[in-house]
Amino acid sequence: MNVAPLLSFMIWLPALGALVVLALPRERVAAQRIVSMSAALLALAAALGVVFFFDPARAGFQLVESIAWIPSWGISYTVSVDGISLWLVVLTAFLTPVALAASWGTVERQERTFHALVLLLASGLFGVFTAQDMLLFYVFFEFTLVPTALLIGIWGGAERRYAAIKFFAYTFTGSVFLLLGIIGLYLLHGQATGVYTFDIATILASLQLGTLQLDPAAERLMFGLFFIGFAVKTPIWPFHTWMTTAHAAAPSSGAIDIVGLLIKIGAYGLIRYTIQLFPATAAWAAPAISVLAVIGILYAAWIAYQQTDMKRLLAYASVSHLGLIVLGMFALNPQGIAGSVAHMVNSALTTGALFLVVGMLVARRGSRELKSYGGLWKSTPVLGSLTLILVLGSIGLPGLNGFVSEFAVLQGAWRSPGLGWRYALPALLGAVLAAVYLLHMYRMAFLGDAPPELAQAPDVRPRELALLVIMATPVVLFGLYPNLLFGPMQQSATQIAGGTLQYLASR
Amino acid sequence: MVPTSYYILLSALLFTLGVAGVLIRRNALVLFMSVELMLNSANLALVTFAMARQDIAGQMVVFFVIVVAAAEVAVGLALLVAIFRTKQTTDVDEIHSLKG
Amino acid sequence: MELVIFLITAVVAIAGAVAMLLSPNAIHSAIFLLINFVAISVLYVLLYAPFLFVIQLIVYAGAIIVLFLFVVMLLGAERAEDTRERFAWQRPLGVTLATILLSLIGYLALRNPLSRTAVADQHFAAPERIAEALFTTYLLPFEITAFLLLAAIVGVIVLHTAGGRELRTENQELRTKNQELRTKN
Amino acid sequence: MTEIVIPPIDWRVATQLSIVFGWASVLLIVALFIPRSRTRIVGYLAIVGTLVAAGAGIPLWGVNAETFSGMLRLDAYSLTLNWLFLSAAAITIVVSLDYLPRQGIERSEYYILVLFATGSMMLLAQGTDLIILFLGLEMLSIVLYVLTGFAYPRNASEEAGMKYLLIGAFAGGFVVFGIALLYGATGSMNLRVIGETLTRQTMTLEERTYMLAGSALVLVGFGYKVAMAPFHMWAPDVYEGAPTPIAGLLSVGSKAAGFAALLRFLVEALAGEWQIWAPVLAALAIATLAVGNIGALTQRNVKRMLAYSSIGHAGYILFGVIAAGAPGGIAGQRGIEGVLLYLMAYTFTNLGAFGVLIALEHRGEAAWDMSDLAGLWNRRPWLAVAMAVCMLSLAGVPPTGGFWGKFYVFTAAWLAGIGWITVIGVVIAAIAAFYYLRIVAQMFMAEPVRDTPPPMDHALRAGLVLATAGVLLLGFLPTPAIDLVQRVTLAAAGSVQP
Amino acid sequence: MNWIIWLIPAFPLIGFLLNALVVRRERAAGILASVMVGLSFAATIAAMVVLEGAPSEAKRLTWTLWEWIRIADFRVAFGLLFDPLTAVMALLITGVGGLIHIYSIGYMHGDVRPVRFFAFMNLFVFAMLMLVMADNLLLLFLGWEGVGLCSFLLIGHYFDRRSVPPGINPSEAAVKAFVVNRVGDVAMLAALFAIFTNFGTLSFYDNPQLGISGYLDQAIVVAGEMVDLGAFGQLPLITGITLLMLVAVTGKSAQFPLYTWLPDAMAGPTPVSALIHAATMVTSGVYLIVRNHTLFDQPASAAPWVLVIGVMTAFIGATAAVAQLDIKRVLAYSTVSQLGYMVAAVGMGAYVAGMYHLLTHGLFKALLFLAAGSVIHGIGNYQDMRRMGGLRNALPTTFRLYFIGALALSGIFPFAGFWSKDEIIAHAWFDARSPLAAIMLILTSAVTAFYMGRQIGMVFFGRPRDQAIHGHESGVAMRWTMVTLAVGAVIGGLINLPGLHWLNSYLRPVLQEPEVIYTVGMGILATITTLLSAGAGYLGWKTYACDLEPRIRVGKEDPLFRYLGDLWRGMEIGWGLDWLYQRVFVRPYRAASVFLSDVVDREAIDQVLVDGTARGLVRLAHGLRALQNGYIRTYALMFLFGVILVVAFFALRG
Repeated sequence: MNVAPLLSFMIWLPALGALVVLALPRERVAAQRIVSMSAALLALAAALGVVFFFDPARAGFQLVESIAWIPSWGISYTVSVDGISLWLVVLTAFLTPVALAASWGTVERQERTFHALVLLLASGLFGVFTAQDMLLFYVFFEFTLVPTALLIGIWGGAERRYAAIKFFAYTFTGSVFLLLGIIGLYLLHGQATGVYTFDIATILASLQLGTLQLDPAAERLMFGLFFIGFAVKTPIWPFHTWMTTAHAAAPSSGAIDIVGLLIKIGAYGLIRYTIQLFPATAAWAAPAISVLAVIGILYAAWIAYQQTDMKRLLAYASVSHLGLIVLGMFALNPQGIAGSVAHMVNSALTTGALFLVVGMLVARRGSRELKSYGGLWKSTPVLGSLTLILVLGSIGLPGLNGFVSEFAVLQGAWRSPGLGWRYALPALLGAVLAAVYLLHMYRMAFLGDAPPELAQAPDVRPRELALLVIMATPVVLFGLYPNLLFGPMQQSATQIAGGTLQYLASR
Repeated sequence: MVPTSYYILLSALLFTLGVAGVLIRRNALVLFMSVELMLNSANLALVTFAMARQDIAGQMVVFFVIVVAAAEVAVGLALLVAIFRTKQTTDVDEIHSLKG
Repeated sequence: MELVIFLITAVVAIAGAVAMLLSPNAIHSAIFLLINFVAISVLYVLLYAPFLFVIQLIVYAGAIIVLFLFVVMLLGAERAEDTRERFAWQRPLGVTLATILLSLIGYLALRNPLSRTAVADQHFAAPERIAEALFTTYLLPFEITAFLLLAAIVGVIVLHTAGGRELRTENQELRTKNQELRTKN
Repeated sequence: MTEIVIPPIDWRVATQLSIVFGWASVLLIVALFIPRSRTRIVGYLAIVGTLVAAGAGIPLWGVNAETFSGMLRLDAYSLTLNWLFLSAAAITIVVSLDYLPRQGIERSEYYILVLFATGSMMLLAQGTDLIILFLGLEMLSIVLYVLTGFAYPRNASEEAGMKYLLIGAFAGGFVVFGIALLYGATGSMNLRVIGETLTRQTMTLEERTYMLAGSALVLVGFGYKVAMAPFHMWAPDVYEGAPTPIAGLLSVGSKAAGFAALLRFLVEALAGEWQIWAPVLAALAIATLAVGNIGALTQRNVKRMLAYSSIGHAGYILFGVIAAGAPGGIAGQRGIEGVLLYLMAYTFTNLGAFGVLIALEHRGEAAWDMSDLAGLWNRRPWLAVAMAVCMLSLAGVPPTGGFWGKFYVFTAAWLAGIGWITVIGVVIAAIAAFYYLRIVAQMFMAEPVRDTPPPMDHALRAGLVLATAGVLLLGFLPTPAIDLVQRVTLAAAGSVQP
Repeated sequence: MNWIIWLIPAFPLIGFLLNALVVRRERAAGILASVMVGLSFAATIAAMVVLEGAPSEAKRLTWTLWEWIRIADFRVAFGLLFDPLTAVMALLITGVGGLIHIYSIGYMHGDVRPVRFFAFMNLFVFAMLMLVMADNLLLLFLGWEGVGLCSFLLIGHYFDRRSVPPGINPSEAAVKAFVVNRVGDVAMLAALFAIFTNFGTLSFYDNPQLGISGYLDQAIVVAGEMVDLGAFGQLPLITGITLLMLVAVTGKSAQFPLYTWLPDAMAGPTPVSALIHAATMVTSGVYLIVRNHTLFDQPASAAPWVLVIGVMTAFIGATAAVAQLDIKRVLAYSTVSQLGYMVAAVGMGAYVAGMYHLLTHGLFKALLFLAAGSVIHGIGNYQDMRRMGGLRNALPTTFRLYFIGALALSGIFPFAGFWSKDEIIAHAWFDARSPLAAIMLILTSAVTAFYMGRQIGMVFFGRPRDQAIHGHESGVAMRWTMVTLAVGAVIGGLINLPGLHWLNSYLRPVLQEPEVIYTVGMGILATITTLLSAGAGYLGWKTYACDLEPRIRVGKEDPLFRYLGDLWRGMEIGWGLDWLYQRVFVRPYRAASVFLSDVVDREAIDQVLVDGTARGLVRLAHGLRALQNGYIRTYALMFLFGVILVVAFFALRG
C-alpha cells in the first residue's frame, strides 16, 4: 500500500524550505520564520501521515519508495519505515518545529541561516531514519554532520570552533569505518550471491535464507567496522568526549536537535545494522559491548554530578542514557530492543527539553554556571514545575516516560541469557546516580535561596510555556500509556530479536 | 670486442656521478650540467643496447632525448638568468623561501 | 684495439665527469663536461652510431656547452657558491646514497642480459636509415619535438620579457605583508 | 636515396591533439595582431579551442584505434581523460582571465602555453609508447616550468619554477635511464610489446631483472609527476610559488596526466608483474597519504595546504591504480573506473578551491593565509559556500563528488584483495577531514580579519560556478559519470588486438 | 460495582490537578484537598461494602484501567486491586490522611505556598493509594516512587529557606530523602526484574481481564531455584528476591541502615511528618512484605534477616530518640523504632500483628505529630525542647492529647499501642521462639516509654525556660482532628483485641494466619512489659521534669550526657550513620566525581587519548615540515632515497 510518496515528501520538504529561506531577504525575519516553520510543520504532518498509514501488525519495512539511483552499482533511493524507525522519524518531525520556535528571539544573528541549517539537518535525519539502502543511509548519515557542525560553530558558546571541529573530525573518523563496513558487506554479498546491491532488505533476506553465509571471522570484521562507526556516533564510552564538548558549546535551540536526534542515529544504526544484520556476532559481542555500556551509564552519571555547567551536566546525562540504550539493544530480546528505541525517544524528549530550559535560564541570568542560580521555583513557579516534570522524567520516575523505557531496557538485560543480572544490576545503580545528579542540578537552580539577581526573574513567557508544555506532554503521555510507543515497534523488535535467538539457543 | 657490460658499467658510473653532482653541488649551473651528464649516460646505455640488439629504436630515443635536454637547458637557463636578476646569485641554496 | 680505445675514452669520460663535479669554477666545469661529452661521442662511434656521434658533438658540445658558457659569463657566476655546507649531513648522505645507487645499477650492469654478438649489419643505424625511421615509424615523436621546441622557445621568450619594475617593487611589499601576517598569527 | 613513404595515419586518433597543438600555434600568430590591452581575447580564443577539441571528441566515442606505428591510441580511456584535461584547461583559463590582469602578468603566451600543456597531457593519456610518454612528460614539464615562473619577477614564482625545473630534470634523467633498461630487456618501447614479452614468459632471469629495474625508474618518473611520496617534495613549494591558476592546473591536470600514463603503463605493460609492483605502490600510496595529509595538518597557508592535500589525494588515486592492475576480472575494471571518477571529482573540486583563492587575491598580495578566509561567510557568502563545498568534497563527505571518488577506489581496493590498505586510507581520510574543516570553520565561524576581497569578475564567477556545480552534480547524480567511466576499459598486457 | 475502586485514587488525583492548575487561593485549596480525600475515604468505605459481597474464596475486587506496558511477552496492566489488606491500608490512608488535611487547613494558614502544599498532599494520597491498590508490582512501584517524590516535594516545602529547625536545609533534606529512597527503590526494581525473569509476570494474582497470571500463587514453583553468584557460590532465588525486597523496605520504611533520611525529613511542615513520615508512606515497606508474604513464607526466604533488621532498627531508633532535643526529631526516631517493630513482626511471620501495629501506630503517631505541630504552631515555630517547658498550662488540650498519644506509644494498658506491640512481643517470645528478639523488643519498649516521658517532661512540665515564648492553643480544625485521632489512639486496640481478632479474620482472605491462642504466659509477658514501660516512662518524666530540669538549657549539654558521655553523642547523631555515610559514600563519591571528571575524563580520555592523538599528529606534521626545508638538494636527496628503495625492491624481488 503506497498512498503517496509521503516519505520523500517528508524528507525533502525541509530541504526545500531551507533553500526558500535562504533566498528570502535578510531583513524579513518574520517571513523567514513563517516559511521555515511551515516547512517543518508540513514535514510533521507528513510524518503523522506515515504513522497513520503504518500497519503496526507487520514487522518488515513499510511504505517503501524506491527509485534506482546508480543502477550499475545497485544503489537505489529506497526509503521506508519499520517499527524501529517510525518513532524516530516522528520524533525528528516533532522536534524540528520545536527547535525552530526555540530559536525565535534567542538567535541574534543570521537567523535565516540558522533556520536553513535546522531544516537541512531535519532533512538529513529523516533520510537517515528512513533510508533502506546502505549507501543512501551513509550519505544522509554523513550529511547531517555539516549542518550540525555549522550550528555549533556559528551560534555556539565559548569553545564553539574547537567543539565544532572536534565533533566533525571525531565522528567522521568513526563513520569512515562504517563506509568500509558498507563496502565490505556489499562486496561479500555480491560475491556470494552475484547480486550487487546496497539494499538492506535484500541483504537481510540473503543472510536469513543462507544464500549469503559469512564465515565468523568475516562477520566479526564487518560487525566491528559497523560497530566502530556507530559506537563513536552514539557515543559509547569511551568515545564520548566529542559529545560533551559539542553539547557544552552548542546553542540551546540547536542543542535540542543534537541531543535529541543526532546521537540517536548512532544508536539507531547499531540496531539496524550491527544487530539486525549480524545477530550471531551481536550475541557474541553483546557481553563486551554491554560492559562498555554499563561503564558508560555509571561513569557519565558519576561525572555529571560534578559539572557546574548545566549544559555539560546534561551532556553527561545523555551519555549515561545512551549507555542504557546500548545495553538495551544488546539484551537482544524484544523488551531490550523496544525499550532501547523507546528510550531514544524518551531521552531525546526529556534531555532536549531540559536543554531548552537551560536556554531559558541563560536568557534570565546570562550564565550556565549552576552556582549563579538558586531558588527559582519561588520566582518562576511554572518554569520550576515544568522543569521538575522533565527532571523526573529523566530520572525515570514511574508514570513518566523515562521509566517505562528504562524499565524495559533493564528488564530486557536482566532476563537476557547473554547478559543477566550481572549487567543489569550495576546498570540499575545508574538510576540512583541519575537521581543524584539531576536533583542536585534541580536543587542548585530551583531550590535554595535566590541570588538577588534572580529574585525578580520573570516566569515563563507564552512562547516558552508553549514549548515546554509541548515537550512535557509526551513525557507524561508516554509514561502513562507507553504502548503508544511500544505498539508499533512490537513486531519489528520481536523480529530483530528473533535473529539472535537461534544463536543463543545453540549456546 | 668490448663486452656490453663495460658500456653499461661506464654508463652507470657516469649516471651516478651526475646524480651525485645534483646532490652535492650548489651552483645551479653545475646542477644543470650534472643533469646533462645523467641524460648522457642514459643515452650511452641506450646506444649500447641499440647496438647489442642491432635495432635502431634505441638510437632514435637518444635523438629525442638530446632535443629534450636542449629544450630543458634553454628554459632552465632562462629561469636562472631571471632569478639572477633579482637575487644576484646562482646558488640554489639561496632560494629557499618556500618551505614548511 | 677496440677495447683499448674504449678504456681510454672511458677513463677520459669519467675523469671529465669527476672533474666537472669537483671543479669549483663553473667555467671549468663546463669545459670538463665538454670533455666528457666528446668522450661519449667517441664511444658512439664504437657503438655504430655515426649519426648520434655527429649530433652529440653539434648539439651537446656545440650548442649546449656554449649556452652554458655564455650564461656563466653573462652572469659572472663562475664562483657562485661558497664552500660552506649548510647541512652537515647533506654531502655525506648524498655520496652514500649515490654509492648505493651505483652499486645497484652496477649490479644490474653486470647481470647484463645482452652479450654482445657479432654485428651483422654495420649500417643498421646509418644516417639514411635514421632519416627513414624518423619520417615513418618515429613521425609522431618527431612532430612532437617540434612542438616541444616551440613551447620551449615561447617559454624562454616569456621568461625574459614579462614583468617590469612595477612588479619588482610589489614583490618587496608582498614579502613584508606576508611576514607581518605570519608574525601576527 | 631510398624514398621515404609516410605510413597511413588514422587522423581520428590524433584529431583532438591536432586541434589543440594546431590552435596553439595559430594563436601564437594571432596574438601578434592583438593589442596588449585586449589580450583577454586570446584567452577566449583558447577556451574556444578547448571546447572545439572537446566537441571533436564526441563523435570519436567508441573508437578504439592506433596510429603512428602504434604509438598513439584513442580509446574510451584516453578520450575520457582528454575531456577531463580539456575541461580542466578551460576552467583554468576562465579563472585566469581576471586574475592575470589583476596581478599585472597578463600575456597572451600564458593561454597558449596552457594549450600546450593540455596537449602534452593528452599525449600522456593517448601515448602507448615510452617515447611518446617521455616526450609528453617532458613537454608538459617544460611548459609548466615556464608557467610556474610566469609571475616573474616575483621571487616566489621564480623560485618555484627553478625548483620544479631542477627536480623535473633530475627525474627526467631517471626516466631515460629506466627507458634504456626496459629497452635493453625487451628490445621495444611499445607498451603492448613489452606486455606481450612479459606474458610470453620467455624472458631470462637477467632480462626480467632489467625489465623490472627499468620499470621502477619509469615509475619514479610518473611518481614525480603525480607527486607521489617520496618524489613529492617539489610540490608544496611549487604550488605555493606558482600563479594560483597554474597551481590549480598543476594539481589537477598535470597530476591526472601523470596518472593516465602511469595507469596505462602499469596495466598494459606490467599487468603480469602485479605481484611485484602492487606492494611497492601500496607502500608508496600509504606514504603519500601520510605525508600529504599530515603535512597539510598544520598549514596556515591555504595554498600550501591544498598542495599537501593534493599529494594526499594522489595516495587515494593510487589505490585505484593498484586495483586496476589486479589480475582477474572485476577488480581491475573497478580500479580503472575508480581512478577516472576520482580524477573527475578531484579536478572540479580542486579547481574550485583554487578558484576561490584567486577570487580573494588582491594585486600583489598573497591572500592565502587562514586569516584571509576568516568570516568569509559574512563578506562573500557564495564564495564561502563554494569553498565549503570543495572542502567537503576533498574530505569525502557525501553528497559531493569527492565522496564517490573515495567510495570507488576503496571498493576497487577491497575487490583487489588489498582491503587492509583501505583501513589506513579511511583513517587518514578522517585526519584530513580535520584540516579541511578548519577552513570551513574559518569561513563560517570566525570573525573577519581582512577587508573585503576584490570585486569578482564574471569570468571568475562563471569558473567557480562551473567547478562547484560539477562537484555537486557529481555528488548528487553521479550516475552519468559512473556510466561513462564504466565503459572505459584498458586491456591488460598482451590481450589487446593491434 | 468493581469500578468503584478506581474512584478511590481518582479523587485525590483530581484534587491534585485542580490545585496544581486551577486553584490559586489558600482556603479553597485546603477545602478542596480535604474534600477530595474525604470523598476518597467514602469511596473506600463503599468499596469495602462491595468487597463484602465478593465470594469468600476470592475476596478481591479488580479493575483494569488499561494495559500499561506490552512488549512481546512482557505485559503489565494498569490495574487496581482491592482486597481486605488494601482496604485496611486505604482506610488508614484516606482516614488519617483526611484528618491531617483538615488539620493542615489550620496549620498551614498564612503559609507561603499553601496551594502547592495541598496539591502535593493530594498527590501523595493518590500515590499512596496507587501503592496499596496496585494489582501488580510495577504499578505498586509507581506508587512506591510516587510517595517518595511527594515526600521529596513536601520535605522541600520550605525549599527557599536555608535552614529550618533543627538546623536542617530543607532542599538538602528533600534530596537526601529521595536519593536514599532511590537506593531502596533500585533494589525493588531488581526484585521486579528477578520476579519477572523467573515467574514471567509481575501481577500479584491472575488478571482475568488481560489474561495475565499472578506470581504469588507460583512462589512454591521456584522455591528450589538457585542463582549462580560466581565466586560467592550459589544463592536460592527466593532468598535473592526477598533480600532485594528487604533492601527496598529498609529504604522506604526507614530501617537500618537506611533510616537516616527520616529524621531530616522533619524539615517539612508538621502535617507532612504526620501523614507521610509516620502514618502512611513509611509503612509501605511493611505492606510490601505482607503483600508478598507467600514469598517470605518460603523456607529459603530472607525472613530471618527481616526480623534482625527490624529488631535492630527498633532498638537503634529508640535509643537515638532518647538523645534528641528537637521535638519532632524525637518522634522521627520513634517512628523509625516503631517501624522496626512492624518489620520485626512481619519478619517473624506475624503479618497480622505487623499490620495491627501499623494501624495503631498510624493513629497515635499521627496524633503525636499533630500535637507536636500544635505545640510548635502554638509557641511560634520553635522546635527545640530546651526552650519549652511548662507548656501544659498554655496548651492544655494539646498536652492532654499528647499525653494520650505518648501513653499509646509507650504501650501502656489499655491504649492502642499496648495491644499491638504486645502481640508482636508475644509472637516473638512464643511463636518465633526468639527470646533474644523478644527481650530486645521489650527493652526497646522501655526505652520508648523513657523518651516519651522525657519529652513530656521537657515540653509540658517544669518551668517555662524561654521567656520569649508564649504559647497559645490551636484552632478548632486542628484541635478536633487531634481529638478524633486521640480517640483512635485510645480505642484503636479494639480492632484486633484478643478474643475478637477482627483484623485477623478480616485479613484472612489474604493472610491465612491462625488466630493467636492467648495463654497465661502471654499475660505475664504483657504485664512485665507494661510495668517496665510504665516505670521507664515515669523515670524519664521524673528525670527531665523534676530532677534535672534546671540543667536543661539551650547551649548546655543534656543532663544525661554526664552519665552517658560519648554514647550520648552517638545516640544524638542517630548512631552516626549519617556521619559514616558522609565519609564512606558522600565524600568519596564527590572526590571520585571530581577525579573522574577532571582527571579521567578531561585529562586521560579527552586530553591524552583524543586530543593527544591530534597533538601527536601535529607534532608529526611539524617534523614533516622541518624536512620540507626549502632546499632543492634535500628534495633531490629524498628523491634519490625513494628511487633506491623502489629500484632495489623491484630489481631484487625479480
